[in-house]
Amino acid sequence: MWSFFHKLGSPPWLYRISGSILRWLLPLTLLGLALGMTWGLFFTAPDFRQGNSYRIIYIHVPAAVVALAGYYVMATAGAVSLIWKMKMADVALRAAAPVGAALTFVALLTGAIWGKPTWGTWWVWDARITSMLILLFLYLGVIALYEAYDNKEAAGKACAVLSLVGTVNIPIIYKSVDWWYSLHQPASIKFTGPSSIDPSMLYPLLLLIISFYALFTCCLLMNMRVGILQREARTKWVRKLVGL
Amino acid sequence: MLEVEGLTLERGGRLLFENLSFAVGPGQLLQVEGANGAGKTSLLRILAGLSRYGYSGQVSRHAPLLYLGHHSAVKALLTPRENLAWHVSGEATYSDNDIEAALARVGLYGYEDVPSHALSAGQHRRVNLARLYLSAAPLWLLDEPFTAIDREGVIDLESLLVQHVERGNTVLFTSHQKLSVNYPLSSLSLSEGLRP
Amino acid sequence: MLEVEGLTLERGGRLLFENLSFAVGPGQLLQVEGANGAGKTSLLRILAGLSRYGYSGQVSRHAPLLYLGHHSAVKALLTPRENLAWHVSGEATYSDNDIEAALARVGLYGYEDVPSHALSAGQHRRVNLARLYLSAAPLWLLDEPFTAIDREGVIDLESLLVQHVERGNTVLFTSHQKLSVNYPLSSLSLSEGLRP
Amino acid sequence: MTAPGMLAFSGRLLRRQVVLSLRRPVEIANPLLFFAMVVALFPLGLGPAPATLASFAPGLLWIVALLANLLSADTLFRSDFEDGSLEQLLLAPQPLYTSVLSCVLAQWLVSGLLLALLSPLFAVMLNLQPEAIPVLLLSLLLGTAVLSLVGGIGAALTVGLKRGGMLIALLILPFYMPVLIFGSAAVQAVITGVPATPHLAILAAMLCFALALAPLAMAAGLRISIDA
Amino acid sequence: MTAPGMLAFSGRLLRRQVVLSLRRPVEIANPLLFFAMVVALFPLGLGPAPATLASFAPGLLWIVALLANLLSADTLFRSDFEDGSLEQLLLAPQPLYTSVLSCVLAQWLVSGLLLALLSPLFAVMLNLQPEAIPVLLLSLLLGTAVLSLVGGIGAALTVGLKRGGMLIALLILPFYMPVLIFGSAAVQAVITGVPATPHLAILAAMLCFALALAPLAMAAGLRISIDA
Amino acid sequence: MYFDSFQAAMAMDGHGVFVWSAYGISVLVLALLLLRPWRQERRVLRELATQWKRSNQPPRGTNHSQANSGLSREGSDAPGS
Ligand code: HEM
Ligand SMILES: Nc1ncnc2c1ncn2[C@@H]1O[C@H](COP(=O)(O)OP(=O)(O)OP(=O)(O)O)[C@@H](O)[C@H]1O
Ligand SMILES: Nc1ncnc2c1ncn2[C@@H]1O[C@H](COP(=O)(O)OP(=O)(O)OP(=O)(O)O)[C@@H](O)[C@H]1O
Ligand SMILES: [Mg+2]
Ligand SMILES: [Mg+2]
Repeated sequence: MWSFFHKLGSPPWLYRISGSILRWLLPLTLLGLALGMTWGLFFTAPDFRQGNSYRIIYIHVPAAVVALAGYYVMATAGAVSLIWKMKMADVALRAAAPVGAALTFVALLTGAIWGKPTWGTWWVWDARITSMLILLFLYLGVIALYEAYDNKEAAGKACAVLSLVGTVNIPIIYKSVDWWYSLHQPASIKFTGPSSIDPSMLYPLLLLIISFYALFTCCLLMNMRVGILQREARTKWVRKLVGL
Repeated sequence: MLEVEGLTLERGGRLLFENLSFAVGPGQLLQVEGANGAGKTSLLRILAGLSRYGYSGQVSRHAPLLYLGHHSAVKALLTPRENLAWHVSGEATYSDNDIEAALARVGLYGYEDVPSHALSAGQHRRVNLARLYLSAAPLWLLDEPFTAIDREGVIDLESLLVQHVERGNTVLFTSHQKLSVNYPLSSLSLSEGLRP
Repeated sequence: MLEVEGLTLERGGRLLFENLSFAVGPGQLLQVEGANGAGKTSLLRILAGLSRYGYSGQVSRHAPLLYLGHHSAVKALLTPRENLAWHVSGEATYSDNDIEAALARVGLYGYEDVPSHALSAGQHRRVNLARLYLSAAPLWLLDEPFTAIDREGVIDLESLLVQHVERGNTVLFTSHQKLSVNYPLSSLSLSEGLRP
Repeated sequence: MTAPGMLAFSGRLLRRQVVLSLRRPVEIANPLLFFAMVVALFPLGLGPAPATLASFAPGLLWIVALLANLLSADTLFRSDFEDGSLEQLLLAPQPLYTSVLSCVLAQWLVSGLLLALLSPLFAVMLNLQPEAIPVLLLSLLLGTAVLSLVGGIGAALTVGLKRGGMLIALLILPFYMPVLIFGSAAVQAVITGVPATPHLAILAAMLCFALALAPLAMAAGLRISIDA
Repeated sequence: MTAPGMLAFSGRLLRRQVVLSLRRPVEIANPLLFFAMVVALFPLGLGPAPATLASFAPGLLWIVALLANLLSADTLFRSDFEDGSLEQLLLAPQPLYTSVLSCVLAQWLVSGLLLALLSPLFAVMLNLQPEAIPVLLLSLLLGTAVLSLVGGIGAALTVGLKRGGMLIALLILPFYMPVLIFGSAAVQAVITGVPATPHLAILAAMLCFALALAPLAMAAGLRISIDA
Repeated sequence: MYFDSFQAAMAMDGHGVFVWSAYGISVLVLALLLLRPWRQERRVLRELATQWKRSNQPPRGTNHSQANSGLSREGSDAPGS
């Protein structure tokens, strides 16, 4: 266990292993995505209440689920970076932020597009929606903070602090917004519960959720490889890698 | 008092120093020299423990220190007296008498209660230098302490530094001026390594 | 070039100088001396026309001037090149070649496009000093131009000042350092009056 | 080498100021963010009912524009004063009138203009009537320019003071009031179906007046306060 | 001569910070003026119908308090950073936890506390029900303290940045939202006749939480951003 | 296959605009997400290779003469490059 942990901190090892993981994971991911989307778009029956617009669920829910999970990945990397001072954790944190932000954006966007035909409006101030918006701000904050620092090593630590503080906040935001909304006016629109989903609709959804997780991993690893190269640009192993 | 091992620093794509190792002990007066941009300030900030990222190497420090940087840490809205009495370095609590004596030593007698923004450039820096007369820290790290100080002021300050090291303390300072002191002066030149 | 008659200034309840009269003409290199707080900066600001209230006496100036004050007028967010190209003194419009040459003269070759906040203290001041290599103004008023500049830099700057006065211009500067130039240096000591 | 002419110098100054603002996005983004945030916070604080939000819109948008301007007024000459650039500007051979005018113009370009251009977005978010939007835009364009010029006078008079930051708000607020009143009245007029032209004409007249006189006051103020 | 203890040092720091604020009244008066202005301008911009004003009062007062706090958050460590005092504070032998806590406390005393104490005045101006005023006061007292603590984290993380001023708003706004929601909900509860205690209790819990954790984050942030 | 024709799949009973735009934009974003690091990695590797070939020695100076920066002229590693 500890030796694995130790290896994780080693840039050349991480660079090599990520390369071999990506070689099989990336094609699988793309395949899963293509398969799942085609299945969802063309081979399922429409929802009896929402008609064909419900097909957006196959993007919306995986994106939302992985975007939320991504924040915890990022915050964990932040904690590791602060506690064990592991430099590769900074790289992971920095690599996770844009992926999480993009997935959050996709969840928001598909949600808004879905809202128009089903609710008749692009936007409502619902608990889940508002907290998703705030999640986007949190991701953007981490990215902007990293970019604003000149000293990238310090930047990693600053982002670690910020993402840890954000972890505390996410449940608070969710609860508070939930309560706020129900206080001011009763929720007139409810999400359809997952239990109401027919199994034939559920399988492609599950496939896509898994594919989105895999996609997140792929992007994370690819971003990390860039980060490792930038950080280790002057070392011997990179020099050898470039062919000098 | 202070040991440095294998310190390497790169800033803005330039290697400032590589594998720098030295140690300073009690009674040593060390002048860090180097052209503008050689990395003197960067080095002092690392030694003080202010910079903690972006360099490699070991720094070990075994004594409380006093650091004076390029910025004077003098609040323009406070008077010299208040600046010393409420100083944020937390080193000690000085009595009002000590403060007055220290201000008088740096030539600010009569200016104790003038707001610091109404002081001349040199007087402003002198408020900060007054801390040296109050400090008991065994290790002083001074970044260009002679800036904007007039000739007599420089002489006073030189003798203060000598007095401090003669008591078995250590002073490490940067300056572009040549000191004229009656004391063995080591020097660390940032483009050539340590000269005894 | 510049005549001063019966200048009297009081600041913060202290008489800094009284009935000061002097004139500087072409080819004169004048060092204003005095302890910290003697009133050198105040005098230079009056001569430059920046202070216009609170003193009595006559100042007459017959030539365009270049004034460098304690503050370096270098914008931290602009690069050295931009700082010179867009300088607010409105003296002239410099070509990019001139700017590069001037920056190289002050040792900032390679730093033309680094944001100024990433420069060391001395490099920051050097950006401002580069203006001296670009300026054609016959009268220079320089307030402590040697601050934070290293030894070679001081020598360069000294020879630049001499070169300027040798061309029939006038330089009036303050400094606490003794200059070592091959040129007759007048000095105005603010506690003792003008010495030839 | 001769000194550049008045216009060339003003152009250079304008460019410098704009670049400086762009390098420090805070100064641009803050008023905008502020604007956006107020608009976003209102549903959170007041409840997300569209109808009440709409009735708020004209006054709210104008008040926020005014506050955003007030908050950035002090920064006009502050950093130039602190790093010595202002001294150099005062010593420049070019007339100070045009120099300060380009400083104000630069500030307006990255604050007032941007704010006005973005206001339709916020107006939509607050459910303002679509017919009122062009008038809102126009009134903000004219009005923020007046606000910037007036704010510049306050900034010039207080820039040299070590402890006078609050002063500027007190000095310029009385001059801001008429602008606010005519500005929000113009938008309100469209909503109630009255022509908005008279209000807009008054705003335009104010702008001409301010353009002619404010730079004079600013120049005088700077020369005095450099010596404070 | 020995270094003063943690508490003595914090007390001294608190005193210094408060005196500094008092010497520069801008920092105190600006948020207050801002508060006063928004409250005074709203009737101007919206037309003074008492009933509608009253219904908006809780949310409005809370939004303004939040904005006032947001605008002053950046100044917490800024001037100390610029003149080198912050370096000295970081080198002090006393724990940074208590030092930053007293900095925040000083800021809260001259902003949040003052704002809360003055809020009844503004509440009356907006026709808020008299019964709701004590709750407003209490919720502002608790809430602004949380806001100051959270704002301090943002200030600590961004103080060393040359071009990141806007950032602080982006960083801390997500953390401000829950406070706004519970704060205005507490006041609203009184108006609708529901007990406000749960909301206040949650605010108090948030405060305890922030008091325990925010100084840690601030201390870490300062140590990091001093060499940005 | 649920739909009878291509037209039906495009229209989706009137919801086609929403569904297709949602899928389209999402796929675009995901593609960018994957392409960006891929291209970045290649660029970084290329830059490192050319940079080192040009200087013909490791970019880190091994002698101290390179470290006196400040006043000396260093053509090779100007910060802009
Ligand atoms: C901008 C608007 C929207 C946002 C930000 C949003 C966000 C979210 C989030 C965060 C989840 C949670 C995933 C989880 O908790 O595991 C979710 C799930 C879901 N959303 Fe949305 N949503 C939006 C609009 C919509 C609309 C318009 C619909 C359909 C009418 C919808 C239907 C669903 C469904 C069915 C689920 C999965 C079931 C569940 O976990 O409750 N969403 N959405
Ligand atoms: N803004 C001010 N208000 C009141 N008095 C001032 C102000 N600035 C300076 N003084 C006082 O005027 C005197 C002269 O200041 P000045 O800055 O001219 O001195 P200087 O000779 O330039 O000193 P230095 O060598 O330290 O730069 C000092 O005694 C100072 O206390
Ligand atoms: N914030 C920064 N970001 C990037 N590079 C910096 C930064 N500050 C300084 N540098 C660079 O680091 C080098 C060393 O700077 P430092 O301030 O240590 O020099 P110094 O020896 O103290 O010079 P001086 O004699 O001018 O004070 C310089 O080349 C400078 O350009
Ligand atoms: Mg230095
Ligand atoms: Mg002076």
